[in-house]
Amino acid sequence: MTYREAVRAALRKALRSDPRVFLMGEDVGRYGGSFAVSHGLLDEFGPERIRDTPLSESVFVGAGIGAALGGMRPIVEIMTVNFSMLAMDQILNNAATLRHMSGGQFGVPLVVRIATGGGRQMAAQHSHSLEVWYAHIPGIKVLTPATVADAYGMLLAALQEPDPVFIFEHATLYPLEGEIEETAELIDLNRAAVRRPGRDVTLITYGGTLGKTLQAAEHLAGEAIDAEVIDLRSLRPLDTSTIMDSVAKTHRAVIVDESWRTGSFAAEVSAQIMELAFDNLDAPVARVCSAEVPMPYAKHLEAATLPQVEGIVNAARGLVPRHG
Amino acid sequence: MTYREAVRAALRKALRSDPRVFLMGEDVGRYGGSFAVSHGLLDEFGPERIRDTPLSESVFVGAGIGAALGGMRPIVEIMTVNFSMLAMDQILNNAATLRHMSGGQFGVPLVVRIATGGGRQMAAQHSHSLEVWYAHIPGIKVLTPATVADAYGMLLAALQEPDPVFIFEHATLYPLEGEIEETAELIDLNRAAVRRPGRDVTLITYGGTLGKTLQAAEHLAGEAIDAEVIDLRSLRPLDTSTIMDSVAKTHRAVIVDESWRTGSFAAEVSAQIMELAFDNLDAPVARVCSAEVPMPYAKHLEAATLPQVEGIVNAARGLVPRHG
Amino acid sequence: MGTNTISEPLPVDREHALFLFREMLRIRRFEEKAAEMYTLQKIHGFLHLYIGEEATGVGAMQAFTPDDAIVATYREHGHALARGMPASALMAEMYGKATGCSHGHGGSMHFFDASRRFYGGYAIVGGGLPIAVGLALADKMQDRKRVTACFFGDGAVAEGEFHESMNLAALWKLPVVFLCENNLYAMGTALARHQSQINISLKAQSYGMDSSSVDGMDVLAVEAAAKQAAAFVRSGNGPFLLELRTYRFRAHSMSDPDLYRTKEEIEEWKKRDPISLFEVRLRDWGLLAESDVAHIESEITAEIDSAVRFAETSPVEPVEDLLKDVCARVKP
Amino acid sequence: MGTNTISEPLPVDREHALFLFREMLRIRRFEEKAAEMYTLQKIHGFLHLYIGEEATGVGAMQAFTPDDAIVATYREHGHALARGMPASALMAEMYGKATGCSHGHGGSMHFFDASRRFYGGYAIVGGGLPIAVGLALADKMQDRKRVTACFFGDGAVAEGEFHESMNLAALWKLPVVFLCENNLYAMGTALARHQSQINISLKAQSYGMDSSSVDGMDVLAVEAAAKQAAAFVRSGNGPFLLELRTYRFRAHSMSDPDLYRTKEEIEEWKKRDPISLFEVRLRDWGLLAESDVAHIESEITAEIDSAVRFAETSPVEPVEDLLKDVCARVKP
Ligand SMILES: Cc1ncc(C[n+]2csc(CCOP(=O)(O)OP(=O)(O)O)c2C)c(N)n1
Ligand SMILES: Cc1ncc(C[n+]2csc(CCOP(=O)(O)OP(=O)(O)O)c2C)c(N)n1
Ligand SMILES: [Mg+2]
Ligand SMILES: [Mg+2]
Repeated sequence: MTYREAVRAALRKALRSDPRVFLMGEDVGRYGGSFAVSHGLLDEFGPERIRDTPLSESVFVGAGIGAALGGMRPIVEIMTVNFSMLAMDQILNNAATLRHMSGGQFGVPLVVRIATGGGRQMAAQHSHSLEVWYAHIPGIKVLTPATVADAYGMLLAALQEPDPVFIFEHATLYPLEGEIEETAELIDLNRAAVRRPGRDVTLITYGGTLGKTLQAAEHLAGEAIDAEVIDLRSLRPLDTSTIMDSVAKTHRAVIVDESWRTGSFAAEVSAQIMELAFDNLDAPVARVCSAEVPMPYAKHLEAATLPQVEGIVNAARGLVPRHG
Repeated sequence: MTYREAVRAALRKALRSDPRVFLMGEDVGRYGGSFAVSHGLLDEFGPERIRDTPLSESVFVGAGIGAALGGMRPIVEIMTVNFSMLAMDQILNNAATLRHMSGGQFGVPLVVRIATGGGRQMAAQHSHSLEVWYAHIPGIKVLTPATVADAYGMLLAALQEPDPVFIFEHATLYPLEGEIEETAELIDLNRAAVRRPGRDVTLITYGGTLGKTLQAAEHLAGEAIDAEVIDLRSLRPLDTSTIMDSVAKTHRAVIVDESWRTGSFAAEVSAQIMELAFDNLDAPVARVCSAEVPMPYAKHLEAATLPQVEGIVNAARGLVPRHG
Repeated sequence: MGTNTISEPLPVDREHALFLFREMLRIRRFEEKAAEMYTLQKIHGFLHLYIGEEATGVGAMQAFTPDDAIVATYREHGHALARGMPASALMAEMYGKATGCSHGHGGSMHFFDASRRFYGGYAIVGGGLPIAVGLALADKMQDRKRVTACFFGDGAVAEGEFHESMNLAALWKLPVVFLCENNLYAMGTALARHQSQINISLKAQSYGMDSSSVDGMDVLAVEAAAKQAAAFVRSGNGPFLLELRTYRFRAHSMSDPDLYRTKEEIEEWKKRDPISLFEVRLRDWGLLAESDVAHIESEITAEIDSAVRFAETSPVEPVEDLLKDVCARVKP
Repeated sequence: MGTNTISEPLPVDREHALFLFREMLRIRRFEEKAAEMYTLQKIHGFLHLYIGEEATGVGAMQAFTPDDAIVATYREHGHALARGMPASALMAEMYGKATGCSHGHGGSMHFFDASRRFYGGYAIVGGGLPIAVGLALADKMQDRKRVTACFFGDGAVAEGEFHESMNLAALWKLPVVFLCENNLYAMGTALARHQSQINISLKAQSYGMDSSSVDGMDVLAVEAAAKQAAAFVRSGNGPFLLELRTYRFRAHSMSDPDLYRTKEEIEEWKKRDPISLFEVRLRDWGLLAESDVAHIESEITAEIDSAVRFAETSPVEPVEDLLKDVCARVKP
């Protein structure tokens, strides 16, 4: 099954099992979803539960917050993270604050799915990775499923959370093939996953760059560099212990993050390694991020902007020689 | 003269010397500015150049972009950084991208002034520090004047920049007393400033926390810890050489930043020190940031949320014992 | 003696009349005390007084049942009191105490009360409207007959969130009563300087929504109009926009020098003080005696004094609990 | 033979008629080629075709002088061509070449041309409106007599940025001609499913703005209406909203399965193809001969073929220049 189908399967399961669940967003119904994720759901669940909204990001996200306050279990889809800027007021000032501002009287059990990332020549208004901005906000959870299993499991687990959960689906992952696990119990949203064990260097990433990072690890293996690959899975909360355990073993780390370098989530991970594992480090933690440019359309320029396998390999290589 | 008066003096000078300059925002005219910064300017320059706007952050920021494209030199005021979320689409998707997206044909010489920060019991929708989000965006400049001289000089220099400049004025600074320098040449926006030289530890900060950081340095001096204090002044571009020169001397650093810890600008500075000065470090770089909570109203809770002198002192102390 | 003669029935019975009068006066006195405590630095941050606008909140609130939801702005003391929230919890909130209606987390701008479906206290202008739309959507999807009352000011009408909320509520026929308290100013910006079309109720046409306007200084007129609007919405006709025409007697907030309007303008409006206007009519109708007023005043004074005592003597939330309400501790 | 007799003068002279016909046909053929090149994977990313809507862009553009400014959306091939941008620079842009009108940085959605005051190609729906308001503000403050033409779709009308832009432009009487190309769909969402009030020109009332609607399939009607609107705005009366009623014959973008409307509906509309409609009338009026059409077609084919050759043979921007245009290198 594909990542796209996995998200759809989770939506279908949630819609079938919980009458409070509904999906709302631009073209999720008749169009079938701009990435065809919700294709077919309108026929099965009808327009009351699969709601096509006008082009009004602020109100349909705000209405999701209000509907959650009102006892529903809304799932809001935002087509592309760049468009979420139009809803940022509702997200930062309402969704994230209501529980605390009300002294704990109200909660906002809202799930927002946002397509993110570059690599499809969509240029400067459709291609960015702003997960780090969301991860900065207290009061919400930020998930970045990078596998088919997580695309399925994380959405179902998110629907059990009492607070707003933002799920970032990297648009290049939708065709990804994989398996889902049909388990009764929910998956743990608070743990990072070691996708490849290794001894020499820790490669830390999330979302759309997991594939490139695993390829880099394979490549490094060919050079007798045994890389451990960590998929963060959740940016808020962040599972620091999995990171620190790995660094305690490898003594070096590279963080791969598609967002712009300055103020990237990679910076946060690097700072935490500095704070929690300084004495374990044999080399400075390195970052492989996107070049600081609005995403260019031209294929070769976009490729030069985004993190690539070669850059990851070089960054890791740059650390290991210091070793021993 | 106060920080408030310094900003006003710079506005007045710019309005007098350049007919293309105008000020636009909510209540900048008849009300006199929510922080009284523009008080009196309406009388001197009239409603054409001191423009009260409706409550419409997205259009008055976007109109600033358009007016800049059209040959004007707009200065847009956003009352509080939380409100700027409503204009984030125009800022990220238009202001920052137009030059690149157009292949260099268009530029946006726009200056946006934004009041930021906590400490006045304004609670969870008026008190945050989101400078780090702006610093993440390629294509713009981000300034954080922390002194009266910079409040004056940076605004005048910003008006000579060909690209969008965002100036963050920490609301607690407006009453600050100081001097401005009336020099012909513009001040350098790309350099950080060493506000206090020292040998033992580098305290790095910007904006509203400079005062607390200098107090902490005085306090540390009493304990025979000689702290160097760096005021970043500009977050984008970031003057890394001033930081690294200092760390090369002190071998330890504490970053003080009012934003929430996760994904703070402090994380970026820490990561860069890791990358550029790892071998010079005798201790892990420490961060003193705001607690991860929507700003509470109650005085004691707000105080507990924000960075304080004691916390800075403790963080610095925690590093120095490792020394020698 | 007035125009009414025994022959015509009065538009309101004595008990309800005194109730409305008392409610407005409670708000007035409560806020006068709040302003006093602000100058004594017992209250900090922003304090936006509702004085002059009491008839809109009190009149409108009569149209809503305990099952309905209320969404308000940072100028919500009147709405909170009219909704039945205890003055003590509000005063304690402004004191930043743990016994405040938001445990001291919100202050004057962010009152909340789950038990009374009072959903806050929104200080981003226009930011409450989408929330109200969502609450109404939840009710509609759950086939509940209740409605959501959404209060906001004339300044909010310029925000994109107003437009998006009006369109979606009308498009989906959601049970929202939009109550625009038009006090002619958005901070220091007069209506004609922030609206190209100053007739606010007319804007409902763009959304195919029904609307009306009413004199916000006449509590009985407001009550009648709000009840009509609520009935319309309750019977499934979709949302309604009610414009309440009023005026703010005090500055926008305690820090406003009030430079943008003349003393004369303010004095003119004070002649239409909603409380005095109503008092005169009640006396006129023989529903209110001198002694009634004195009695009500003393009861209100007692209530507010005890609210202040409560606030003064209440404990603050321990600093150890700073992060307690950021996220839920246990899953529901 | 048609209804016109020699006695009545024709509404358009031959030269201009052939010009309009050619302009529409150029756009049609250019986009058919673009679609072909997309399937051949010479063009990537999003490609939104304007086919069926040519009369709106071509007709409207006649109302604007080279001094005026144009703001468009991601569906802007037609506007760019009608504004006089060379087909070669547009094709090269979609090929991602350095010779493209945006140096390959923008692609199909982000065409720019400073020399023709073509300010882009905005792909955040509604995002271009505030820019147009600002351009008009700059003109007004500099006492220039020029106007700004702002094109957007029916879907954009639901966005808060539409509301804020309309209000500010009307409030400040700015020279903006708002041109809403209402093609009845926002992606897969029909007008009645995204607008509670489907009469778009009526919405101008909320802003005290003048407005009108016109048949967007009739190029002469569009031209006349746009010239009226532009004249109104040019003479200092403030902004104007013109609704152009049209229809998109192709899918929203190349990746749209077009599941949300019936083939019948599309076929019905194709009967009102703006190019065929106009061709019939021109023949009717004896302004267009078989040979003219063949001649025009061959000229257009030549132009487009050379545009493709240009795009194919143009160099790409060197990767070393990746950061060149993020910020200005030297201060102006
Ligand atoms: C989005 C946003 N912009 C600006 C402000 C600052 N501000 C607070 S109240 C206000 C005026 C609001 O006027 P109105 O909606 O008429 O309500 P009123 O204060 O008159 O009751 C402004 C500009 C804000 N809180 N939120
Ligand atoms: C703010 C925003 N939300 C969603 C989208 C995705 N999107 C692109 S075009 C479109 C439909 C726009 O419809 P309309 O304004 O009628 O223009 P048309 O495509 O019909 O020409 C949508 C939803 C977007 N680009 N921007
Ligand atoms: Mg008002
Ligand atoms: Mg459309």
